[in-house]
Order: sequence, then structure tokens, then C-alpha cells
Amino acid sequence: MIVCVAVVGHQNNPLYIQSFTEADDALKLHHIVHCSLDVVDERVNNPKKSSPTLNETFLGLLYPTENYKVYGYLTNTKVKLILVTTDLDVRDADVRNFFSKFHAAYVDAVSNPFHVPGKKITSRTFAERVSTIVKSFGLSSGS
Amino acid sequence: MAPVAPRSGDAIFANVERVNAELFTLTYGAIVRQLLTDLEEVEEVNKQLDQMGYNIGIRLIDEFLAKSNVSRCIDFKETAEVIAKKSHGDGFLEGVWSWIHPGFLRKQKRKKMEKRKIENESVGLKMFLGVTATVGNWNAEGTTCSLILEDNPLVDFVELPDTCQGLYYCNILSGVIRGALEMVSMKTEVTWIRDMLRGDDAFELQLKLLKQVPEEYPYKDDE
Amino acid sequence: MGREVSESCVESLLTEIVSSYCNGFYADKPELAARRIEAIGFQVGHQLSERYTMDRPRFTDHLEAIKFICKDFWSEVFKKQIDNLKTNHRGTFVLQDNRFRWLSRMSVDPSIETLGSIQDPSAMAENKAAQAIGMHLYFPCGIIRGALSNLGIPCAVSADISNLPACKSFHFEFFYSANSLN
Amino acid sequence: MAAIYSLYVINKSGGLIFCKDYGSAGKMDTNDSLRLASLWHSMHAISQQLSPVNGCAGIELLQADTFDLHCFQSLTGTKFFVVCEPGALHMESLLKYIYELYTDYVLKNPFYEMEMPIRCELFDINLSQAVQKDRVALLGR
Repeated sequence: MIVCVAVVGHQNNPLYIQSFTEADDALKLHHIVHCSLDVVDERVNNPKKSSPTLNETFLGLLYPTENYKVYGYLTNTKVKLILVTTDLDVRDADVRNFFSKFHAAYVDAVSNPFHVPGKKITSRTFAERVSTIVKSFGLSSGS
Repeated sequence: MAPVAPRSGDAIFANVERVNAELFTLTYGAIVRQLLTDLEEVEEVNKQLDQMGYNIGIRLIDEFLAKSNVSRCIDFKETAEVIAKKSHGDGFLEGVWSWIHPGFLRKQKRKKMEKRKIENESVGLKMFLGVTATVGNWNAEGTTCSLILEDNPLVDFVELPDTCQGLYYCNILSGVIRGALEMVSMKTEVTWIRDMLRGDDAFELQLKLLKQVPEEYPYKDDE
Repeated sequence: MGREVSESCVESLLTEIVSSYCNGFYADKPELAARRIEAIGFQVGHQLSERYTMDRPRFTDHLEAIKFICKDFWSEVFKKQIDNLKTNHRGTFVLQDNRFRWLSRMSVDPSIETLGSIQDPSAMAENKAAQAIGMHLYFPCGIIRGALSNLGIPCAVSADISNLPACKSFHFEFFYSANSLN
Repeated sequence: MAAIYSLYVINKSGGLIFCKDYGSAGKMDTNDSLRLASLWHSMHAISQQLSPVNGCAGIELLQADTFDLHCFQSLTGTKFFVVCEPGALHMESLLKYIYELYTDYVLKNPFYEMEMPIRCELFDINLSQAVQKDRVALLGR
């Protein structure tokens, strides 16, 4: 189950963060997201030269904690997309699929003429769309 | 003389240069946003958009006529008969519309709807797809009608902020239609009846024929 | 490719942006009008770069991003690629388009009065035509600046129109202070 | 190929907004051109009134000993007419093509003001090409 997703601007300014748990652990999740940003920077600034995925937007698993797995994605415009899940057995394809939909939703949201770059994304449409994507995560139709 | 059917929107579309709609959509959005900043009053922005549309309409109409073959077919003198007027008006407006936003017809043709339908359902938007503008709601005299759009590329991505409640975001369209019709001797008043950005289920523009200016007759000119 | 509209829609909008700002509310303040028009372009470029880079790997350096602007981005917006790209390797790039799409329908009447309100009379007398066309270049300059800055290359963009009127070749020049250019 | 002598464009109120001679025959000075334009505008309107058939759109062809005059009026009221050698063919296609050029290079030129005289270099260039081109090629359009 996805417990938290986030969009973070190129100066590590949060643009959108949403947790999907019943429990009151939003703060903890935000902290996890925050920590993952350093991992993203680390990964991008010191890429493993041999890696075939050098310039891929999908960064893969950033780090596992006891209860969570954190995945990252970096757009060409230096926007970070973060996914926190409690699933232990996650298929790579599902995560990639999630990010590509999440990315598309983000791009449409910032295409709103009234969105101010660098400001928080307040769009209701975006929130609804993200929540739909989150709900469909791992429902392996592969669509 | 029965009017020959003008070229379909599809055929016209095949004939004109095209660009991807995003450029158009985003440019329009940026204009509206900048106008709101510069003019401050929403009412002023509505007026400015309408004026811009009018300026566009009076020029665009000729390109439409030149490239659609409508020029040889429609004779507005025949419009004295209400029925003729109706059928003319119909084809004409739909023609103009499909030319302004040819994407509709094209999309329909390309059968891309399925995928998009799913996408859109998934984001909870109750948008109808594969629609073209329809002309309807004629009054008995044939002087008022509506142009109804269930899809509109101008508003892709757009969400109005609460501060712009009085804004007619698509007001440029009413100007375009008014300008274009005026150039073919029909003075109209164009008003928004429904607006999806304000929560309606479609866009509806009401066109009211104020007067049909008779063809220019040189002796009455201001010589 | 997704939805399309006829090119006239875009062309008409451009014409109206310029005429609204230059002949309308900022008739006596051409610099202000220019800045507004550029701002409109900036927003569009910013958003377009977000959309057009969606399905591609990340750029490894600035040069790769600039090449993307010259090829893919230019093709999407102006329907052809840049004809020539030059650089002095110190942050200045010159993009040359020998048939810039958005001016391909434009002819300037030598006796043009459209921008008769420009304040510096000497400059006006010298090249009124170039100034009139110049107003139409703020929008594309804004687009390019918006796109580049969103790709991490903050810069200044200007368009050179010295070879008017017959020749429809344009230089877009931009400068950014960067030391990370490989 | 039959020669074209000259081309005129009249705005909807009868003012001459464009006039160009091609070749040496039938040249006129500016005053005569203006007179011809306003005369033609009136005759065109009268012809609509004279027509016994309802819905007449005005004279399309005037044939004389020494020239033919072909006219096309757009729905927006702008008239395009060519004066050419008697019997020249495919003039309707040419006029329609000129109308398209007018929409592309005059109306889309942001510096053109509606109803005013046309001074657009690109329009001139494309017109000259169209007039010299093999007009049969225009038929298939």
C-alpha cells in the first residue's frame, strides 16, 4: 500500500505532499520524504559510472527502512517525485508505471495557467487524480 | 438553387497548416493570466478577451471561406426564408467551429477516444469525448440559437482560482464568432449560457441575430 | 502526437497579444509592453518544456539540453529545427533559423505607422520596421528563456533582426553565466 | 499562355486597395485605376439588382473586344478582379487562389489594417508567381 507521495521542487521546496494512512503518522512520513531528498541528490551527483540507468528519470529504490520502501524519480526540470510504500514485495514495473502516471498528472497540473511555478500545487483535480493513481497501484492490469 | 454542401471540417483541416494544441492552449492561458495581472478588474479582462476575439474573427473568416469552398455555395439572399436560413446557419457555424478547433473531428476519426476515456475516467473528470460543436436550441423565428461544446481545447489543464469567479475564461470565442459573423453581414450578440469551468456540463454560447445587414449598395454609401 | 489545432489559431493569438499590448493599454510604454509580452512567452516556454521533456531521459549537461531546444523543442513549436548553432564556449549561444516560422507571413510596409508612439524618435526614424517586427519577437524570446530556465539554464535571450526586411533569417542569442558547461 | 493585364482588389465599400499591372498592355494611371474600381463596384451592385433570377451574386465575367474581366467577390464583400487577354482560361481558379493568398499574406500580416490599401511585399511576390505560373496547376486544388 502506498502511504505517501510527494512532489518536491528543484530547491527541495515541497510542492505537494499527501499521506494515505489512517494512522496519525503524517509527520513521520514527511520526515521520511525529507530524508529521501538527500539520497536523490547523492544519487544524481555521484552516479555510478557503470550503471546503464545513468540518465533515467526513474531512480529506483532510494532506501528501505524497517517498515517502508522509498522510491524516487527526477524529471528533466529537476522536480523530484517520491513514493513511500509499505509493500515489501514491489514489482519494478508497477513502480515505473506509477511514476509515469504521477509525472503526467504533475505536468498537467503545472500546465494550469493559474499555477505559479515553485508554489504549492493546490489543484483539486490533481489531488483527485493522484489519489486515483495511488489506489490503482499494483492492481496488475499493466495498463 | 440548393446550396452545395461545403467541404467538411475534416477536409478543411487536411488543407490547413496545423500545430499541436498544447502550444495554443498554453499560450491562451498565459494571455489570460497576464491580462488578469495587468487589468486587475475581471470585467475588463472579459472585455479585452472579447475584443481580441473580435479582431481575430474578422480576419479568420476570410481564410475559412477561402479554404472551405463555402464561398461559392452560400447565398445569403436566400436567407429570407427561415428554413433556408436555419440550414445555412447551421452548416456555416459548425463549419467555422470545426475549422477553429479542428481537433475535435480529427480526434474522433483517430479512434483515440478509448484510451483517453479511460484516462479521464480515472481522474474522475466527467468529460465527454469525441464530441463536436453542435448548433441547436433555435427559437421559432430562427434568430437565436446555441453553439454547444462538450469539449474545448482552450480549457485543457485550466482550473479557475476562486479570485476569478466573474471571469469568462473562453470569452475570446464569443468575440471570434461575433467578428466572423459580422463580416458576412450578420450582426449578432453572443453570450455565455453554460460554462464548464463554472461547473456546468457543457459550454453553451447563445447567438442572437440582431440584424442582417443588407449587402452594400453603392448609392447609399457615404460618398 | 495528440490534439492539433490549425496554425492560424496560434498566429492570430500572437498578433493579438502584440496589438493589445502595443496599441492598447501600453501604447505609450513600449518597454513595458515588451516585458509583458515576454512574460507571456516565458510562462508558455516554462510549461512546454515540462511537457516536451516528459518522456525522455534526463539531460547529462547543459549542452544536451540546448540541443534539445534546437531540435525537438523547436520542431514542436516552430515546425522545423534550428539551422545553425554556434557558441563562443563562454556561455553565449547563437541559434540561427533561416526561415523563422512566425514571421513567414509578415511583410512590413516601409511607411509603417503602427508603432508611431515609440518614445525615442531617433531610433524610430532609423529603423521603424525593425522595431515593429521586434515587438513580435519578445514572445518567442520569452518562450525560449522560459524553457531554458526550467531546464536549469537561467539566461537572457535576445533576437537579432538586423538583416531585415527581405531576409527571413533570425538569430536568437542567449547568454548565461555557467561554469558547469562541459 | 494567355496574358494577364492587371489585377485589382476592392474593399467592401468600393475603395481600391490593390492594383497591379502585369505586362505592358492596358496600363492605367492611378486616377484611372481608382475610377475603374469604383465604376466596377457600382456596376457589380447594379447587376445584382438587374438580374431576373433571385440570388444573383453579380457579374462574374465581362467580355469585350480587347479584354476579358473576371470578377470574384468573397462573402465578406471583398472583390478581386483580373483584366486579361480575351479567352484566357482558368481565371476562376486563379482568382480563388489569389483570395487564398490574400488571407495568408495580407490578413495574417499583423501590420495590415483591415480595409486599407495593401502594401505587403510577400503578397506581391506570391501574386507575381501565381500570375506567371501555369494556371492549369491551380485547377486541381
